[in-house]
Amino acid sequence: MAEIKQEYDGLVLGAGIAGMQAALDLAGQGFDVLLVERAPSIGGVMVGLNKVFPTLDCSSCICTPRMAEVAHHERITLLTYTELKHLERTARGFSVTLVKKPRYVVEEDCIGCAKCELACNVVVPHEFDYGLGAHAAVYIPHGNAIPQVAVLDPQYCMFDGACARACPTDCIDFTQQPEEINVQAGAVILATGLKLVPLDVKKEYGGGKYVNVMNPLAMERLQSPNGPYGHVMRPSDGKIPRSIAYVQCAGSRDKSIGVPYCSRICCMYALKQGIMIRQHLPETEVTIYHMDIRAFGKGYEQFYRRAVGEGIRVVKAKVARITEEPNKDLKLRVELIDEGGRVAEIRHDLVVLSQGVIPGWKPDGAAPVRIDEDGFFLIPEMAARPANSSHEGVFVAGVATGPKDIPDAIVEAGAAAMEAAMYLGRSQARAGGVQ
Amino acid sequence: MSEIKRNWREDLKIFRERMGGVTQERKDWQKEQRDYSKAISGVLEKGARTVPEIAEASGLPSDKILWHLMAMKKYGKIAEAGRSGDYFRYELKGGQS
Amino acid sequence: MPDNGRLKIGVYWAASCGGCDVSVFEIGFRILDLLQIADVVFWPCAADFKYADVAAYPDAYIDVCLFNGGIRNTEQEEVARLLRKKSRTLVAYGACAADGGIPALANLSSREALFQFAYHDSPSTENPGGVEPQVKTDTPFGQLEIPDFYSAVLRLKDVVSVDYEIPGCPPQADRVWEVIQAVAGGAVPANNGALRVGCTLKSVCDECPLEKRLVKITQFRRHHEFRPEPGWCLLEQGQPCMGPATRGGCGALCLKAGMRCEGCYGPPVEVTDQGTAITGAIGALLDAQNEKRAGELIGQIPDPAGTFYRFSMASSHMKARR
Amino acid sequence: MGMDGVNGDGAQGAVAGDLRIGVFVCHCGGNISDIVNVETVVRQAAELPGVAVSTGHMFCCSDPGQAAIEQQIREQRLNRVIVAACSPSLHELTFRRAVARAGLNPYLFEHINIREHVSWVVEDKEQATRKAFRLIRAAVARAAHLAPLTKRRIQIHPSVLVIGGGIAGLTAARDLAARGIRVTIVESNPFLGGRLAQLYRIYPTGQRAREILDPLIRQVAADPLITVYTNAQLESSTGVIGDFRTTVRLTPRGVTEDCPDPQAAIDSCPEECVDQFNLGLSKRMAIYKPYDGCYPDLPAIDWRNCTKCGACFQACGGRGIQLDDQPQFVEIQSGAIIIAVGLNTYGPRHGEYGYGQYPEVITLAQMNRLLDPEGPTKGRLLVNGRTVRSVGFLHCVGSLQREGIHRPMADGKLNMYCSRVCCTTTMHTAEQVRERFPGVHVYDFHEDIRTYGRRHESYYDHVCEQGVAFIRFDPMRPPAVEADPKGEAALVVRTVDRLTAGEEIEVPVDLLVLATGLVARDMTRLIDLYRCSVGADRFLMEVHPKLRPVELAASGLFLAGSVQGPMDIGESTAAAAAAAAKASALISTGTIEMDPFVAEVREDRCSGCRICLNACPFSAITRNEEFARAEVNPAVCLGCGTCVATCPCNAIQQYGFSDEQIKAEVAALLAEKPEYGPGWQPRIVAFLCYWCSYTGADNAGTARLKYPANADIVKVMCSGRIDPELITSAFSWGADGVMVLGCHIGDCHYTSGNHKTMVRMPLVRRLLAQFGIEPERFRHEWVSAAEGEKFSRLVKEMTEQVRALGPLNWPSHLDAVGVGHGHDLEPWGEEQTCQITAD
Repeated sequence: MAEIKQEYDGLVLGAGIAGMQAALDLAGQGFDVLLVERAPSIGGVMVGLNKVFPTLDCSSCICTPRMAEVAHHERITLLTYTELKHLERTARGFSVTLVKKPRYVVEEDCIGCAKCELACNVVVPHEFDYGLGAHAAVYIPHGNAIPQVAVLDPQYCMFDGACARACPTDCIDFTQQPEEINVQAGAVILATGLKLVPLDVKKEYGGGKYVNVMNPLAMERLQSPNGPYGHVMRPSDGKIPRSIAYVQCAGSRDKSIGVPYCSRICCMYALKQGIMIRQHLPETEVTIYHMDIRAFGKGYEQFYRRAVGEGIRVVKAKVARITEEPNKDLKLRVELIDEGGRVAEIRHDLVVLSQGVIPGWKPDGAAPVRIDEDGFFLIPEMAARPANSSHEGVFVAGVATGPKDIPDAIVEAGAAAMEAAMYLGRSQARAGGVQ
Repeated sequence: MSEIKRNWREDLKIFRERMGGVTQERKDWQKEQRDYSKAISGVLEKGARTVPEIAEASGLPSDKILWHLMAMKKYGKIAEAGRSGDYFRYELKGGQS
Repeated sequence: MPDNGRLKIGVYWAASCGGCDVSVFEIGFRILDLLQIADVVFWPCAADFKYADVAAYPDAYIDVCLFNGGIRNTEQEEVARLLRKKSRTLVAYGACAADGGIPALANLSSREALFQFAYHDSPSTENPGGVEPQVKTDTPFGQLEIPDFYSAVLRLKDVVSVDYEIPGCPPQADRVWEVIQAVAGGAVPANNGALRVGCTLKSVCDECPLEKRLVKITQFRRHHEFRPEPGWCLLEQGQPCMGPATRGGCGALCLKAGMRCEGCYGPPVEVTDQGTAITGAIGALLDAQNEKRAGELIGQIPDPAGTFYRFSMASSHMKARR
Repeated sequence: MGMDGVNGDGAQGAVAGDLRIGVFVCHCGGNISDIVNVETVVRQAAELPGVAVSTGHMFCCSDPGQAAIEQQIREQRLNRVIVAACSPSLHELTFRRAVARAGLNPYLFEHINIREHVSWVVEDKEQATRKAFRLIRAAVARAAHLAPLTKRRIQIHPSVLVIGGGIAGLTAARDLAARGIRVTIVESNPFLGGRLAQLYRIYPTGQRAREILDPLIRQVAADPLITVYTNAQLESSTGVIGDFRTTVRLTPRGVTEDCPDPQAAIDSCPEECVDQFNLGLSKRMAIYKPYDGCYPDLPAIDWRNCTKCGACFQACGGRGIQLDDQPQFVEIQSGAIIIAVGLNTYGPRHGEYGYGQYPEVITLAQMNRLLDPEGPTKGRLLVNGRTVRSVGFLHCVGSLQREGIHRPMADGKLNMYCSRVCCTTTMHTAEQVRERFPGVHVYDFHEDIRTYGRRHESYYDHVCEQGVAFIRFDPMRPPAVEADPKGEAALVVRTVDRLTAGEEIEVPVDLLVLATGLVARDMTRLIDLYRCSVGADRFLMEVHPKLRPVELAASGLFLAGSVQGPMDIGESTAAAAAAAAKASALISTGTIEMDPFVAEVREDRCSGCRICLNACPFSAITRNEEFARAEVNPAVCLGCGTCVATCPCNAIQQYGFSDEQIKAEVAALLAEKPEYGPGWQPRIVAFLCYWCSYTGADNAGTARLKYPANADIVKVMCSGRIDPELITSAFSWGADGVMVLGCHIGDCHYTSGNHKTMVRMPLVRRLLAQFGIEPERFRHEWVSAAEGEKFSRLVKEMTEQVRALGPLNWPSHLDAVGVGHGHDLEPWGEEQTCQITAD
């Protein structure tokens, strides 16, 4: 862990692609930035993706250089495994209270060798792989993690000391406690990212009980070359799926569960995952049941047509219900809209629910920003100042202001950094500082 | 790099107390892990098998077999050994099969 | 042999076509000026000298020996060694001596394959006994010995040290005259570095008048397959022109006549391997956005090694087929 | 712009005096030393030529470890340092800094990876130790050719040129000025505001467009740091990042501030012409203001329609009207340029869905003008003077075009893309129609409804609730429009409704609004001036859609707003602010520092063949026509080295990755005489690009994927740097196999460096085949940063393949051919044997 100063120009909360970009764009303008991430590694959702649409570049190939840039930037201080406790305006900017969670590993001493991980006798579901893979109770978050530093999960620890015995640098520290860190920041950027609509609200799709109904980010991990299985297989029994269904708008455009909006990225990732599946498993059928295909971005429509050309079946339909067969296959009751609403029952090996996107973090009083009725941060001037929150000096970027794809998140992060820079310039000018 | 020598054995005792010791939950989890890895190793000693084959031979649910198998694969105890239809086969590493 | 103070000149013809010998005459009437100051002491093609005559000369007797052709057999190597000993300055004259030249294209076939074709398979061969030449053959008149055939064509500098090299197939007359003048004027001492003379430090492109339009190659075509647009770079038009990867000095003669450069002056000064040099360049020139297209375009070059190493096989990294 | 030389004091060669190399081998607390016998390696390294110090350390990266290195540099007067430890991505910078602290040029340091690439992946300890030593030996050989380098520093002129005075350009300018940066806006029209001025209400806030635009323009106009040129067209441009010089042609406005009564001038004009601002729905004079409150608030003369009759001149008493002014030219110097020229709307062709044929067919943009209370109908829904009782909206006109259905555009291409904003605009407009004219029926003909953005879906929901009828047509059978034969309505739209199982329906409408798409402006000028590239959709192409969405390939050029593709207002302002952030970062640092690994042309060797111009992904190479040779602009070069591999004369070299260095490295890897026999180990040289494949190999290491020790990695920045000559060199020096691994096509850190690899390697393969080298000995693959598994598999396969083939042993082949190791015989002067003797 780097030396934490008392004061920073900017605090960026969330080190996913938007937060990293905002930090870089702010630091690039000469401001000192504290970048805070609650997970043990930076990189957010993006570093766990396989490929990105519509270019099909490798996600980690383009994300990891950016992570390294953040880590090596002389004006950016990185604080991982840390959460925001409280944030409030003072005369001098913002007074910030952070809580650094115990890693039980001394960050600056750990050399990332994973000897502790290999020595540990307990395996635990890996959050990075959405539970499909495992890690030891003490582990390096993942191969591309930054920092490459181990973290111990005390929930599963058997207290046999195997890790401490194996550690060549004596960096396992069982005495660590949550640590409160107080800093001052001139401006704040919230880039707190996304979560998916929990499966249990979609009772008609099994409510999370069916093992072969999976979330799209988990599918992303399955497709990744460094994923939990190394192949696309279904979690119930390791079968290579021969027919995969994507159910779109599963938790989006659905007023009944409080997510009336479009989640914006699901059409494209379903098409992308479909293309990747068909490339690796040409005999596997991919069917996307959708309401509208929203291929609106640059090169997206072309990508959509390519996907159809590669044999992905795109069916305008409503999926009323999913039921699980004894062999864990899934039966979909489908209303085929383009066939005049004919109802059919269709069997698939594996179903991916294009679960809606919801905010990854809610301030709940920790930060003085207002939330809009859709749950995302309220933006008073959405057209003119899309990165300004309801609170002066607090800026927002990425999916925290609504679902969006990577380019839009990066662009908005730049905008948030620019707004923060202007704000800092003004407040420094007011304070008589040199700017 | 700091040069403090830690007395981790002492620290571990205190840590263990603070975390509530080896609870039943922890024990159960370790038992499950041990049972599964034993069952999987037992079946694979006879040769490479698919997940449903291991599940059938061991009488354990195939989704959990898969999970523990993948954990064992990650830490180098199991290797993939080709395919059989729509399933991959797995074998013990180190020539035990 | 009295030293009359005149320049002693030798010319020899090894594994080559003889064009280089002729090219010496291309200096035209200037040859008369040359004979004013020089004596020819060895030139089997032009005057009757025996090897024994040369062997009888004192060492370093020949001031300048122009050696053309590569080394394909034992005789040529022996003569090379002899001439090295008897010459103050030994010049590898022409593409074959310098880089192997056309004969070294045979390096893409093994000695066995060459014999198989030449003595058995070629349509014009009538050899019912299946006889192949032997180094030593017993005849009623005694044992007959012919030179042994090497498994590859070597450059002159692969067997003896060389002072200078004049590349070209053949070297360009003006360049030859410049070298002769320099030698006659005493400006060219023995160099021992196989230094290339009679050429420029740049490539043929430097002398080529054809226009570059910075367009990518969309198709490779051979000369007989289309009519190139005059005045426009032939490489850009899809002919595998070797100009970019060929030492300049010829004045881009072929290109001025509408023919692609075949690379006879050998690799440019900083380059050892002419074929990989042009491969690197072609990599940047093809209009291919995907691997399939790249493969198709590359497939249109019929004989890459023969095209890219037409004159410099013996100088290439690989030198000969395995 | 000024730039410091790449080399401190022009020192290109070696450090004066003898080589004194320090080799430091890290144990990494057992991570390395448990597998690699560090003592052996240290002892062997000590005997290599030039090595003055060879030592091991438990943790080289620790403070004491670094201190030990610094101490040795000082005490032993080391002039090259090699650290063999973990991946350079983790600690190369750490050690470079340590070397610099000890007073040595930080680029006289070489980092080698014996953890991720050796100890974590090789099981056999002896093999691992040998491999570690090979890598160190190669680094020592390479180190001899290292030269002191300094980072490039480029000075940045502290101002920005913004091209385009619409919402994006204005936003970017305002933001930059707020950061104290001087900005010049160049707008080609006589008035600021761009397309936003023509919009009425905008989603998702429902605000009047001018509520956003007017205050922004006022702010920009009042800012002393911002200079605005209207009626200004780009003329020419020179320079690069840090110092662009753009010449702008200022078309005379015809009216100056001195004009006593501009309105009288307008009123006096006899020349009526089509009002472009109202999209042809009304007329205006040849001297005009587009709307009240425009900026500048001064009329302009439309020269295409002005007859110079002098009426306005007389109306103003001859003051302030200049009918014969000549264009002026100004040169604008700037450190960066933001391009924000926006886009156009698709103009339907005559007869397309009845457009131009029936006055009742209009575009969505025209509809917006009609709804504006200040518009041509003062906000009334009138067409041809008739009140409208029903309105149809037809989506995707000029977007989502399909082959065989739609006619291509002038350039022969179809507009395949989605125009992104039209669905929500249509919903928003339909909502306004339903609210303001409750008696009017609204029909919506669509293929898909793409209300993707925040709050967009609620417009869709609202109009559904408001009773708008939705009809889903089949894109392969688009609707047909004709005059209503029954005369009940103005028009009838015939289509098939997929929502009602393909029923054929006829919908009578009084007004049909075509939701026309958005198209790129003519970019020819920008392409000429700034070498921008455009995509198949004709919009400007960012350098990387994910990583660098607001930057162009050439450094210092940024994109703001819809010049890049369709965007709504909020997206445009966000993109503008993001571009401003990039420009601000550039300007505020004053100088930028870049890695010194740039390419440089040797003038005396360059033949000016221009092939390298094709190779550079960043247009960093230009040809100096006077001297007929190429020049690399070090300010633009990003150091991929693709040109180096391209130059057929080897006249280009790259600092840090010269042919000399790489060849020394390869030769040293192969220097050991192989042991043939049962224990024979194939020797494989693997050339890897740093960004993807090298990281992929690291990834294999962190995942502890075991593979044979036979592939020795040679790192280059981009696979485009891998000169085919390196491959033949490796074979001729004894490699049994060669691997070339780069980023997948599309992933290249340098945009297209690997495209060159993609062409070269198959050609190399063909050459090798002709020399009798089995295809299994040469492998070219794409390996991404995440594909550690693939990397290890490839090495395994390659090793097995080559082992099965047996040794290649080209040096012995050359001996057999009779040319030894391909070099000359003994130097001249020594005894030469000769069989021919004098009689």
